[in-house]
Amino acid sequence: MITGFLALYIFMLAAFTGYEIISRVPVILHTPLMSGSNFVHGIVLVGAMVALGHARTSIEIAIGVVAVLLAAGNVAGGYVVTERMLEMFKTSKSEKSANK
Amino acid sequence: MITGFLALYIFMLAAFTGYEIISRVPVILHTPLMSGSNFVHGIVLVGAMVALGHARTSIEIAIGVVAVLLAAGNVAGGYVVTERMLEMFKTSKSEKSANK
Amino acid sequence: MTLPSYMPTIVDAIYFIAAVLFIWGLKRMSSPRTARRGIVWAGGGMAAAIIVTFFLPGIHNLGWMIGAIVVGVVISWIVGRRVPMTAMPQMVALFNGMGGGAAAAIGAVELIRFNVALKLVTTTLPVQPQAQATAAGHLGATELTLAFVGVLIGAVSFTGSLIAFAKLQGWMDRRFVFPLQRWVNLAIFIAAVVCGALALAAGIEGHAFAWGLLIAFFALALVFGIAMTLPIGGADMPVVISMYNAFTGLAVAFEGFVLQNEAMIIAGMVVGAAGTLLTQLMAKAMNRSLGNVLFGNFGAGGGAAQQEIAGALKPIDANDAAVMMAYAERVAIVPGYGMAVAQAQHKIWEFAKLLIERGVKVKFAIHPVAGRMPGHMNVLLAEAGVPYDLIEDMDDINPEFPNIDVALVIGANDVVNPVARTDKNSPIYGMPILDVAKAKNVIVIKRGRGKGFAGIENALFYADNTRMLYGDGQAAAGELVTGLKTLDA
Amino acid sequence: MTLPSYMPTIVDAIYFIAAVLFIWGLKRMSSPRTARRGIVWAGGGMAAAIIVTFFLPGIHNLGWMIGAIVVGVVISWIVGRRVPMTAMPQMVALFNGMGGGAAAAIGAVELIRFNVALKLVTTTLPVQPQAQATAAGHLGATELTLAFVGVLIGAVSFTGSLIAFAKLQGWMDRRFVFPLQRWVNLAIFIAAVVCGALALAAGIEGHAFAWGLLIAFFALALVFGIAMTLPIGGADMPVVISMYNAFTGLAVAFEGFVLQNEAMIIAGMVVGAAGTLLTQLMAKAMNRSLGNVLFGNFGAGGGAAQQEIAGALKPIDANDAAVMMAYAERVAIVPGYGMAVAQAQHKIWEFAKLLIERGVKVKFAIHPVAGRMPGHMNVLLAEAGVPYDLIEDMDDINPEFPNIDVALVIGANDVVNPVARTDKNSPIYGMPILDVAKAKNVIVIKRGRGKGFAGIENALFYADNTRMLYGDGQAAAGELVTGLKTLDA
Ligand SMILES: NC(=O)c1ccc[n+]([C@@H]2O[C@H](COP(=O)([O-])OP(=O)(O)OC[C@H]3O[C@@H](n4cnc5c(N)ncnc54)[C@H](OP(=O)(O)O)[C@@H]3O)[C@@H](O)[C@H]2O)c1
Ligand SMILES: NC(=O)c1ccc[n+]([C@@H]2O[C@H](COP(=O)([O-])OP(=O)(O)OC[C@H]3O[C@@H](n4cnc5c(N)ncnc54)[C@H](OP(=O)(O)O)[C@@H]3O)[C@@H](O)[C@H]2O)c1
Repeated sequence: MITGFLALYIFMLAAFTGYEIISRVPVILHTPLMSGSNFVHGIVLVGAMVALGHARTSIEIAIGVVAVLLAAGNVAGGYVVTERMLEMFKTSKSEKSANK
Repeated sequence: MITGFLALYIFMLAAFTGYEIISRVPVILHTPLMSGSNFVHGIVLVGAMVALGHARTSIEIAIGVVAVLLAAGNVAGGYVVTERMLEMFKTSKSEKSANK
Repeated sequence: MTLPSYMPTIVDAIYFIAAVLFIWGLKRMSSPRTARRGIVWAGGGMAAAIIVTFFLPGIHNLGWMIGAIVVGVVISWIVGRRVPMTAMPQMVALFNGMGGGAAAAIGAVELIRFNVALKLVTTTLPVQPQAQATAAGHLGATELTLAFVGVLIGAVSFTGSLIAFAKLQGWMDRRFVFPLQRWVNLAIFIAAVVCGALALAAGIEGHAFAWGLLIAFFALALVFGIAMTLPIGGADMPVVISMYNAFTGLAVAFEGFVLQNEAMIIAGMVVGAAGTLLTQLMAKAMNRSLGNVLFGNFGAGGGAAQQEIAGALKPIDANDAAVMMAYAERVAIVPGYGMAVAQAQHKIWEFAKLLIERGVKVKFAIHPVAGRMPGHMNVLLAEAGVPYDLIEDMDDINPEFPNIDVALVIGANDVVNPVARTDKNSPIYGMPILDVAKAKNVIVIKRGRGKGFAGIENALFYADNTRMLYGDGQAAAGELVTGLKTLDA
Repeated sequence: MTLPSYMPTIVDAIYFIAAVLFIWGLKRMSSPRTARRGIVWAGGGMAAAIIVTFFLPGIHNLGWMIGAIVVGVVISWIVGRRVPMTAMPQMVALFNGMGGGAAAAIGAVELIRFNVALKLVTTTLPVQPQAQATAAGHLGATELTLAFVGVLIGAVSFTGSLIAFAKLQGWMDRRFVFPLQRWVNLAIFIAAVVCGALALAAGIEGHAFAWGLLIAFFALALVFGIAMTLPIGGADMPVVISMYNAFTGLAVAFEGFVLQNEAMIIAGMVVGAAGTLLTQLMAKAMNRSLGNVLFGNFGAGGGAAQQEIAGALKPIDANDAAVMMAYAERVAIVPGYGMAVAQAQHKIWEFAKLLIERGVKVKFAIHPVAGRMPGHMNVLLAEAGVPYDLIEDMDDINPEFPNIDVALVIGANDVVNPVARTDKNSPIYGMPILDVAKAKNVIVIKRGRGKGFAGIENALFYADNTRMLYGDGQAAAGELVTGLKTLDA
């Protein structure tokens, strides 16, 4: 059971971690990184599955299905888009060394 | 109550935080930083106080007193030493601008 | 299906590993060298976390669940694969909005269940003790508060991101502005908070929420997201999307707390913090404050108040332009959104290589917000194989322009518009620009008299030392290549 | 004393704030500009955390507690204030060892209490239910395991740090080496682990530990710390201290888990990770691997196998040396441990300023491990007021030495010893050095034929272009100043 203070500690440490990850990132990677963190919050799919999995009334099920649908879109789309962008950076690297 | 997995999460996040803090520190600050983190683990004094505070038998009290004594030394010494070292860096900075 | 009793521990362990992989992956994503691996690792963690969730005890509605996942994944995957690179920013907005909507929906389910359970408890207590135990039982004051806050920001992120998507996609050409707009928005926000707070107070006291208040709260939160985003211009959208990204992260973290799911808490919070910082960095790269982006009504049209530009557009043909550059000592190539549209980067690099062979010193000058996303030009030039050391940042190349013989502008407009320096009434006033105007000669490739993103005239095109090379970016670059080759032949 | 019921919440809140301040403070400590503020913030958090601990419910033995705190704080404070800057590394070792000892002692108290409580339960159950509730009740398998591990590494850190202290303080001049030492150490370690594991297994099964096993475990852990540190040479001590620092952090985190104290867990874990990384960085700065430091028997004397050095020491007097530098174009000043001992940094800076006034180009060349702690020279020169831009790192200045007319070495020895490049049998073989030998002329200030830390001869002193300026560092620098001034008069 995560209670108040424990949650605060976890919030604080995770926030610090996120902050540290981003500081000192070059402008060139801003968009891929935004897209990557967009993918990471796709973990909401797990929560949506739990919400739908425990839903009983039909209104709960309806909203739960919407949640799962949206979250699944977030995960899949976030991954594909990020991967496509980063792929190009990889190309650049190998081509670069080839060109030099 | 901090149970297994929660503890793991906290360990993991705290370790990541510590790692991030230290990476990219210039050699010149290695010693002050070592001393500073030495001070930070002086928080063990709080644990020593709890251990002594709940001690009942005389052997517990004896070891508890030792714990508090050592921990108090860690805190106070760590602070003083770190502060003295960092003070010199401060001097350098102001003198530096004066010299320029 | 009965599951072994150690299953929840295994699920927790996988969640833990996933959280570690997310952090690890994001960290690697912050350097181009390791980025690709990073997303693959994070993706592995995500897949594992999703799969084990099916094995949690007491999961029902499996049919619905699998159906929704398959539909969501397949559609997004196809859209994400097919969409052109130029449309990436709106794709990020779309997927981010979906995440925010999911977080809000989770919160809604939990709140509704709380309500239903309480009603059942007070009216027909002994009938459904189980529902009461699973829901009403575990939502204390902290959980309820975070559930409400999560719904609010998740919903704002949802509708806000959809508007951002529509704008970048070109479905909503105009910003939607009216007098007193800020006050209206503020009123919507306050109304949402009040409805939510009243319902929350009831919940904390142990009563069911009034359904009306709850529904009003949901609706107002959704409306606020729309209202807040409508007046913001498309040029500012990347910053806004990044902000909504942070919002979604926070909403996920808060709903994760409600569900007592550590992986959601940590992943959400990491994204929340990372997104907040990224938003600030992006705003800084565009020389704006976040407040200015949100409330500044940037790019408010305002063509009326702008200064008139004197002079005429002087065309040049591709052969003359090629000769000019062939005999120059230093050439700077300034790409913009038009190069992305025309996919001209390969031809331009071919041209640049020919120049370099002739001994011309060629540099690429990149403005941080050229194109439609930060780093857009770098991505494209990297794709074409331009080595990094030929690419110069704005700050590095600006002092060099007076020594440059020919600046070749291809599809850039706003980022080289000197009006940003001179005209206080211009919507881009204050944005740092590339000092192309100071080069000895300027050649501009564009299709016609089309305006840039900010929709304003560009004094550079009318300058004495500027020549216009009309045509589609790729075609024009091709003509330049041909021009150079005939010169050698 | 009855405390209000909300007290524990307030204590928890203060602990939380303290943890935030620690992280914040450490972060600021990683840049010289913000470092001072960082330690002050962390100190504030620490003070608050200590004070509120008195207000936890059920705290007894207040007299003992306050007494021990006062004694510990006062002694450490005075020692820490008085000690000369050159003795800083051993002070860090000492205070770190105290922290490790405290963590081990906490673990010992918990384990003993668990034992006593269990004994009470099994033999005289109804007599002391309270003791049982507070101790035996809450130590599950995870807690017990971490308690044991914490005691082990805390104890190793305790005695190991004390040995490191004694060595650096000069109380133990010789390394203590004997045949098969590694195997003996390994045996001690295994014995400690086995005793601990046996006791632990009993505890997890719900039996009391055998007192004998428990005591043997404590004793062996303490002995292992000593045995492990004895064979390590003093030159490697900073690395070892950093490692023990990480150990203490981990021990604190584990005992914090046993006590369910989040602030201890987080602070300990942060230090554990930070210390681990710092240890690696330090070892890298000395061009060693951590394994090599711990088991490499570095500086093992070995004078026998070393090559003989040909040539003679050629003295110079201070006036001649001053004249030489006055008419030089470029001078590099290379300080070492001797400058720290002599506190000569102020005089040297005075001399350097006089040279600069005459138009000589002066640089300070700093080796990363000159002195007795990383960054030692930077600290001293900063204290004297030398501006940063005159100070050059080894990597930057090494290629410049052939262009330097006079290299003035003051109290440096090992860090300029060319033997590190040439003699495979030398204990410092492989350490990167300052290329002083390549300068056109070298002047070395030292008191006599004293050896450096590694205890070996230095071929540089016998080189044709080297002159020895004998004397205490401060006195010699003073004579150089006088020499320059008479030149001008
Ligand atoms: N990077 C970001 O993060 C970001 C995000 C959103 C918005 N923005 C904004 O976008 C703008 C970027 O400036 P920019 O200079 O790169 O672009 P721009 O100002 O939008 O100008 C693009 C120019 O390219 C020309 N063009 C379009 N298609 C072409 C083609 N196929 N071939 C040749 N030329 C073509 C257009 O003129 P014709 O129609 O006459 O050809 C237009 O003038 C800034 O205002 C920035 O604030 C940036
Ligand atoms: N920086 C670190 O982290 C660290 C930590 C521990 C060990 N170490 C080791 O310490 C060594 C550092 O090298 P180093 O070149 O700085 O110092 P060093 O090799 O220890 O040599 C110091 C020299 O200074 C002279 N000296 C001593 N007192 C003096 C005084 N009052 N006036 C003038 N000269 C005096 C001594 O010769 P006389 O007796 O003839 O005067 C001695 O040769 C390296 O081996 C390094 O690995 C470094």
